[in-house]
Amino acid sequence: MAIQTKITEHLEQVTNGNGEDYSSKDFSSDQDVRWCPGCGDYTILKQVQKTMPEIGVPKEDIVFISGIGCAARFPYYMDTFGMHSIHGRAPAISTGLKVTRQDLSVWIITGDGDSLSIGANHFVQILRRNVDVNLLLFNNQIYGLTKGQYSPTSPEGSSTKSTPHGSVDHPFNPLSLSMGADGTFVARTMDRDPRHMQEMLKRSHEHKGTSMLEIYQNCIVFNDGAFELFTDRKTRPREAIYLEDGEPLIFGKDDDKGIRLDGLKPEVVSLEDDSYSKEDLWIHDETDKTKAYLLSQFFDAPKPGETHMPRPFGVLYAVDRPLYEKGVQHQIDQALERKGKGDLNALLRGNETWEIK
Amino acid sequence: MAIQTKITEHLEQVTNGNGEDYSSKDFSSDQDVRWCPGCGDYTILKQVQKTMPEIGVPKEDIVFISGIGCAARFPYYMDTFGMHSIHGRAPAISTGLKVTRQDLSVWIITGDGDSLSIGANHFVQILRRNVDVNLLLFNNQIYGLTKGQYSPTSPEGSSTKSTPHGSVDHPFNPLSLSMGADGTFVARTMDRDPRHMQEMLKRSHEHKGTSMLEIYQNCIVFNDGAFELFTDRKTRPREAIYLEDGEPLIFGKDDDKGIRLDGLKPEVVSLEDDSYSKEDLWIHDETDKTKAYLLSQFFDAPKPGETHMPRPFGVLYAVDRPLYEKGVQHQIDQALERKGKGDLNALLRGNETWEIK
Amino acid sequence: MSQTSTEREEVTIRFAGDSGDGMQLTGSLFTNTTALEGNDLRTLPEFPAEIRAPAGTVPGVSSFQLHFGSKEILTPGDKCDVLVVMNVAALIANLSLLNKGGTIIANTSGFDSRNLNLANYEGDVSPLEDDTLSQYNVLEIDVTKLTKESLSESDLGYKDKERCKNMFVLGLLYWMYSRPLDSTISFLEKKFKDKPDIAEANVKVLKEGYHYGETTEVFSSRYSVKEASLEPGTYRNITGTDATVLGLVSAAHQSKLPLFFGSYPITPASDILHGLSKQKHFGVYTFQAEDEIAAVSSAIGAAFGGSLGVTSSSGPGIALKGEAIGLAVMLELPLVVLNIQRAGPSTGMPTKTEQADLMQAMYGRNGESPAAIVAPRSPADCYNMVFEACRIALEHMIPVMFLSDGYLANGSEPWKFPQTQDLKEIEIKFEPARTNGDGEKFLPYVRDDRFVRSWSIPGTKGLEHRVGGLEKEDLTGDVSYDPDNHEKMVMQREAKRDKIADFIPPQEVDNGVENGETVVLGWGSTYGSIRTAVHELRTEGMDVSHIHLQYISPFPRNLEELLKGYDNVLVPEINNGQLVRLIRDKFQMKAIGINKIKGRPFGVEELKQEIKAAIPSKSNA
Amino acid sequence: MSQTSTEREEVTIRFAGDSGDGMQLTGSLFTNTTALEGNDLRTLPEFPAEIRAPAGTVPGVSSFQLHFGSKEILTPGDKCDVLVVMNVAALIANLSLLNKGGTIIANTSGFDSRNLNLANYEGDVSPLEDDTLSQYNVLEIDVTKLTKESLSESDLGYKDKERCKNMFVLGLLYWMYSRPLDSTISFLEKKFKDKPDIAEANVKVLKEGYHYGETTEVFSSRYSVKEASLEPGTYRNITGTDATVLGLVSAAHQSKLPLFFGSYPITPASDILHGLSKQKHFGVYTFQAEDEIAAVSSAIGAAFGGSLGVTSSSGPGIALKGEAIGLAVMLELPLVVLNIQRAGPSTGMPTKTEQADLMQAMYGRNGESPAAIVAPRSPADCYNMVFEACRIALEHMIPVMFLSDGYLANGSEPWKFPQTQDLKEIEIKFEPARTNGDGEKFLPYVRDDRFVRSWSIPGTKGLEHRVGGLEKEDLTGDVSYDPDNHEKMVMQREAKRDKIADFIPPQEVDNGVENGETVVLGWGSTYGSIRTAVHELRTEGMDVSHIHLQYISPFPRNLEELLKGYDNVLVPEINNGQLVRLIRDKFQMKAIGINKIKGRPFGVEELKQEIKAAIPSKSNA
Ligand SMILES: Cc1ncc(C[n+]2csc(CCOP(=O)(O)OP(=O)(O)O)c2C)c(N)n1
Ligand SMILES: Cc1ncc(C[n+]2csc(CCOP(=O)(O)OP(=O)(O)O)c2C)c(N)n1
Ligand code: SF4
Ligand code: SF4
Ligand SMILES: [Mg+2]
Ligand SMILES: [Mg+2]
Repeated sequence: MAIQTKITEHLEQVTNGNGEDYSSKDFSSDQDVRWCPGCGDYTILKQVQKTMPEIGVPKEDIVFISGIGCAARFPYYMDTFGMHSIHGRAPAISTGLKVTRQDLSVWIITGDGDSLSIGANHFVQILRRNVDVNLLLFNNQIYGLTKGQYSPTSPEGSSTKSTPHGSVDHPFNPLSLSMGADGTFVARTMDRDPRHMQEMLKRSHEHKGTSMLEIYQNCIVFNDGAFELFTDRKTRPREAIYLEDGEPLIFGKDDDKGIRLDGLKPEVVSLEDDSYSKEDLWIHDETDKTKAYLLSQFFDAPKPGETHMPRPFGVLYAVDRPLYEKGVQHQIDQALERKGKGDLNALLRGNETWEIK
Repeated sequence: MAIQTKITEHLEQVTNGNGEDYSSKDFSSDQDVRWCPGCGDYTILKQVQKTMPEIGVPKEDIVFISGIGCAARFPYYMDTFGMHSIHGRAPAISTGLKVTRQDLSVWIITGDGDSLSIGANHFVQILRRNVDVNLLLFNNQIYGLTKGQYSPTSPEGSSTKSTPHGSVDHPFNPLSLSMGADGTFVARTMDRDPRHMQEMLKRSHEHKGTSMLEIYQNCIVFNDGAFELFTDRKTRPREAIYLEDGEPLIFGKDDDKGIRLDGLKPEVVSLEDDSYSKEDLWIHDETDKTKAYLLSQFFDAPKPGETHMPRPFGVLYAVDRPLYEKGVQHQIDQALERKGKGDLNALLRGNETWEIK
Repeated sequence: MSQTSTEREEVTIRFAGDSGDGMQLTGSLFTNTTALEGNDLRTLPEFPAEIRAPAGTVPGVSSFQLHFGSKEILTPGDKCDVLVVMNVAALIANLSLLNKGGTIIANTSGFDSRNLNLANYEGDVSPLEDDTLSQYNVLEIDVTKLTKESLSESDLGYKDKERCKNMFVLGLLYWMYSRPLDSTISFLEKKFKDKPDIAEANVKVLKEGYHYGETTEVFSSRYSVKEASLEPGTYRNITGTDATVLGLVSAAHQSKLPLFFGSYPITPASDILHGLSKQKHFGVYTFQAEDEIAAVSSAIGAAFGGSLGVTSSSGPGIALKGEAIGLAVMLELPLVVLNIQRAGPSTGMPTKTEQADLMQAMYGRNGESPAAIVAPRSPADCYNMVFEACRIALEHMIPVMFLSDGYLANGSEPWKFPQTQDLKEIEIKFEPARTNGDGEKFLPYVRDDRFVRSWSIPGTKGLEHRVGGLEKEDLTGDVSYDPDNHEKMVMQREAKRDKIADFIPPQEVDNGVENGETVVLGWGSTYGSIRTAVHELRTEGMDVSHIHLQYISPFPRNLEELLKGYDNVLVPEINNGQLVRLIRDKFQMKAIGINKIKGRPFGVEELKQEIKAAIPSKSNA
Repeated sequence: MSQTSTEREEVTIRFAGDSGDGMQLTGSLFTNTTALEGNDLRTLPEFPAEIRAPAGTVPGVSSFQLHFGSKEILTPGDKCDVLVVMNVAALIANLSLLNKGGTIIANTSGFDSRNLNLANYEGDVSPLEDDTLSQYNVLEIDVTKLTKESLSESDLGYKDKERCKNMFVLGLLYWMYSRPLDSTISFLEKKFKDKPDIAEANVKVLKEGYHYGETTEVFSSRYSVKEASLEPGTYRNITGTDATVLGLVSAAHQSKLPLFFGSYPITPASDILHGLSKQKHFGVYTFQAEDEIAAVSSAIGAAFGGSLGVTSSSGPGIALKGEAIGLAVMLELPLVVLNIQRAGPSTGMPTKTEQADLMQAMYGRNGESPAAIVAPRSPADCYNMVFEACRIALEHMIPVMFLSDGYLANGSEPWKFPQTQDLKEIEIKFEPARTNGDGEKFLPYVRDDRFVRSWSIPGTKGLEHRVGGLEKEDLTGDVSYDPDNHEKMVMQREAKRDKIADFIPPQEVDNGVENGETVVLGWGSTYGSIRTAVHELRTEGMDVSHIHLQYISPFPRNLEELLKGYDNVLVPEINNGQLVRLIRDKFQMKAIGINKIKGRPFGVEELKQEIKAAIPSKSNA
């Protein structure tokens, strides 16, 4: 910040750590973790605590901001700065914080209800503005904290406390919605794959802009096994595909399957017979918006005739676009250059004054 | 509704018109229209009043529900039922109305601020739920009623009352957002093309599901000429392309240009030299989601090297998907079949009772 | 050998254990049996704040309190006479709620070192081994072991067997309080009809527990509690939540309107949504909206279409509805808003009860925005008052706030339920169609003698009109910026709200005299505590009466006159003083607040003290 | 020939014409000149509700009223002495605001048949031709024609010439009231420096108008208004909106904090966002959020980071902020909420003024949720009170509501502006870093003697901590469901709010005596009308005094004592009675409301009548 304020003074005085020699323990707070035994949130907490020491940010410069929900209790367990705010508003709160404190590493923790139901407006707005924060969307396809109502990501027909005969709403596809909102970083991982999650967390941190990382999280109490197809060792090879930038789309156990593009239509091909080789496959390109959208569409139940597509994990889309807060800052700096630091006396005086004697 | 209520009784008594012999005059109310002289809203009002007689719905069965804004004053000028509600909430109000009154033809009138700023949550939710209403989004890329602040559709750098140095937010692409929210009908028209607008209004009415029709509307006072490239006779042929289902993508004056797909990449080709003919062109298919998304992306300023794409007008996407209100009704009907009409005395009595003598 | 049998007028039992120990079920089974025995009763469950806190820990403790007797019972009881604890955490969490000299039934296997650690219990030996519990009468029973033994024959798995242990405790208590087993047995058989072995096991253990009481020496005596002298009739047990659901369905039935319920889940209101979503065969539409604003907006949309539009939430969600409720005030459409209050401010303590949203209900909107307010006074009264909320909304075309709270929603009591023939009619009439003949303009804002405008729904020929949030012109409903019209409309909207007072029952003195020294004025869920406290104070010879409000906006016409009949007006509330402010403002009288803000109802004893303490200071004023 | 020159103590002029006629500019130019002449003054513009209603129609009329004099001027004047009407619509819309016998200056070319139709004027001849205006002194001038003639030489286009006609009127009035032209001329030359021909034309027409007065016989006399005896010093003219902008920038300057302003546009608050967005070189961050909820939330986020977080809106938008304001109450972070009130309920009458959001500010949140409330009493006072709002929020770590309204925001008055050396310091201190040495846990909810917790911002080593909307444990700030802790925290949050009373000035009697028969108690924008009315009543010999509140929550410590010094307490408000309720409740005294709900300020005359009417009824009570 070009202007000296109490904040800049304060930050000059405090000599912050260099954020190197941390262990994951340094990031666990003194609060007992209060999720249900076996909840997917535990492993996410663990991976985040493992990743923090590696991003090289002093922990006093890290802020976790959450809305409301089981997921949203997350900040209490991180020994950083944190705010457990109100339902759905974390992106708006984070925008105010990040715009004024660009020195901070801001992480949003939110659930599928928190950010795709009550908070969906703030969710799409922060994506289009591209504020440099990391948004971790814990998607368990259910409202956990309120004891099991369906959420905007619950599949049609979900029978839950509020839908005893099955839900009738068509669910959101969170990644397609993020693409539609012009997000600059759109990725997916799962609670049951710690290594991949850590990698995705690092990528989210590294990306300059709003990093939308969807995490498939198992709610063992109200929606157990929602993602089993992807998390279960047996079915995962068939149902999940891991994306690597610049690499062909290959999956299946012992990589026996690939995906190629027939015009606009993706199709699964076998790499066992010789009809297709790696060269024929779709090469993943994180910067290709159309491909990213197509990948986000590996989601709907396949229509008759269509081959069934595996669910993509990894970074679907990552591009740079000017940061909202930098744009704001730039205008302030410009104004300072053009007009010089504001002269309050002149402002108070205005253009036209007169004397009373 | 399978159950007899005061509403069903009431509707049986009233013998409604067949909605045939109307003239557009029958749809203009006794209120003086109060938009600025030359506002694009006038012509939209005119086209809607012209179209209503043709949709064959008795006017007492038509309801216009709006939020707040210049656009939102629209219902006052229609001699149908109407509600000028509160800012951004028209989709939610309409959902409650349509679910309980499936006999009505419900039209939502909203502005770019009303539905993409404060109302963006309800906007994406109604699209995913697919309630059978017609949403007319008057996009003038500005807040008109509040005298000229930028909106979520204003291009970056827009200098407005609230952004004297230019806006820094990246705007929404309303059609891509609608695709991302899994809308079932996504279309665009403009105030300056009455015939096309009338056609789009009819298509919106015919579509079963949430019909999202974006209308480019000129705000002569605060954002004059925002869409001139598309509305101006001279530039329109070059900058606008009209979509016809099953037809090749052709534009340009005397149809000299076409668009073909090179893999996933659309490119503009000339039809004058013989290198390309109509046969080589992209054939529009309203039911192809990927193509619809691609068309919605004919929007961003072209990156260097890319050929400049014309802005599409017409129906980009139209598919059938179960209606939210029908799903709700179906569950009620099912319950009635399974359990028979609810017996209140039994409900009051419950499972376990005892006598006190 | 024989045990004496002592008679008791009232007993309070508290079942406490781990969330997994089935204490809620145990409690409600004992409740049903006790109800069938003809006792009066009140129950209150207490759930942990977490969904499923780690087993064995203090935050993981779940409990259920039952207060029953042969006299009138109006509260779950301040403290309990018998405390059942399935593990040490349950003891730690609940000991303070046991009367001195009370009985503790402890499952010893829940006090092993593992459990001591989980509960991180300070002492180095189990509280059963040192003198921690010296002032209590402790019965140590290894329920887990006895349960397993009694099932040694069964081929159920370990877990399934273990799960039966709550039945042992239940059987034991049935013996202690001389209750029959049959209703519980038939319940178990119904519940597990597809798993006969499980049913059998549960029944066996239940009986085992009963016999254990009979055959062992551990109990000096058993107790009996006579029938209460309840009004003759047929009864059921009901919670506030269920009563609310039934009241809404009944109101829809009596007005012959479709019920549209638009809501967004929030503790402790969500269960109403759950309950209504099971009533689809009554033509009930439930809509889980994307947020509270959409929820109330959808209800307004439904009301515009002619349905009974209802929305529900708790404090924070109600705050979000304020703007839309204001729209309903302006549109003059019927709207029912249920606020199941919880401890605030902000997110506060979602699982704890409070009455602190009254001022929000009264004033939580911009501009002069009058709405009606009603409040139930007991779990069963939720039925009556939500019905009244609907009646007022529909007959007076106005938003009505229904102020219940977590304590009422989760509590239960015996209910002499009505049948359809006992229910009021709700008079609604849609404006009839107009034949195009008479060209004169339809006037949607013409009022009747109650200042109520017509309900003119879409689909009615000739009534095409537009409404909205801008100020309306009198009669025409057109937009108007006319200064005099605005003042007139503000006054008419208020007059319409105030006129409701002619269509509600006059205020009665619940207990006591019409003109006396002191009156205790309450509203909502404090009824049971106040009534009991005042009753006891009166028997102690004190000149104190009790008036309890169910209609808060508008007040009953005779309230001012009534209150002016006393020297002291005391207003106990589970907040920092809200009704008391309305009373002072409206009647310009000195009223004294008695306030408790602990997320808990008033205890009868503490309330008696507070009332005594408050009076002299007033009299010598 | 000579004209007499009469002296006047005060004059009210109303400029009225089509939105396109430039009446706002004309009015403000006359205002500046008049200010420079040393008169005291008040102005009030009135805009049409529509952005740009059709030309010539009544809804399209825009007007500007100026009240100036040699005595103290505190209102824009009930009615005007001179009414300028550029067309018939302007006459229809404003005639009722002209004093009987007043002067009308009518632009005859605005009264042709075309204009009569546009304005759909009933009469079949122009009101200038029949006796509609018989009680007034009408000057008919074909301003349009005279303007064009005077520009016959100029090669400007028709439209440009036509646009100069307001300068003719201005010149004429300058002559009538003996004002110099120079400041207007230099303004025009600055404004059109790139279009010298336009500048020239405007100046020419201005002078033409002045000479027209001098040379024609139409005016029986001209007037002079002497300097007012304003406090010596340097003055500027300022609107409430500009004063608010300056106050916020000043508070940021005096606290040495970045100002973060998160807002969503709404009439009449938007102009504050516009004004601040031009102050980027003061390090001001403006954020146009997607809605009011995001606006207030972003301000909370900024406050968490150590900035001065401010949000603004009007009634409906404030209703949406309630939940988030409750969060700020729980977080105990500084937050300033500006409510530029407008007529409600719901969307109401956005362009009309009202004071009906006081109760919402006080109670519009769930739970016990105390916030501070301040209210400016004049356009220039917006500067002082918004500064105070920031000071209180920052020094007491609490949300503060600033209740202005459309009347103050758009009105203007002369302002003896301060300079930085005159400004209070705002004392804030961020909690310092902790060296890892002392391992003991940082306690974010420890309070100082004002019950204020520390401001512990991210980036400070050793202060890592978590806050949130769940109830906080005393000292630690951890989540707590403990019953006693909850009551304690509720009380502490309230005590903190009440303690502010020690840090605001004691209440003074604005005019009158300390112990008397009657006091008129006002708040906010009614100051000017009340002060003038009370002043006049006192000169008429009535024992009435005036107390005006700028601090409403908490009240100044001495307010109760002050009020008890009078037999009658009258409370005039532009609402249906809100402050009066707070007074009755808090002080348990009989206070009488005087209410006007017409979207308009009190007129001095009507207020005098109301005060007189109210008193006896009270005395014989
Ligand atoms: C304004 C408001 N509305 C509703 C609630 C109740 N509520 C708390 S969390 C939640 C949804 C939780 O679902 P999700 O965001 O998916 O988080 P999860 O519990 O599944 O992790 C709801 C409805 C609230 N606390 N505040
Ligand atoms: C709750 C609320 N917030 C803000 C406003 C002020 N407001 C009215 S319309 C509007 C935006 C209008 O823009 P748009 O929706 O694009 O409609 P347009 O006027 O351009 O047709 C705003 C901010 C309001 N009336 N209510
Ligand atoms: S309810 Fe589900 S999401 Fe919440 S803590 Fe338990 S398991 Fe996890
Ligand atoms: S402000 Fe713009 S959008 Fe509004 S009425 Fe005028 S021209 Fe139309
Ligand atoms: Mg979830
Ligand atoms: Mg717009």
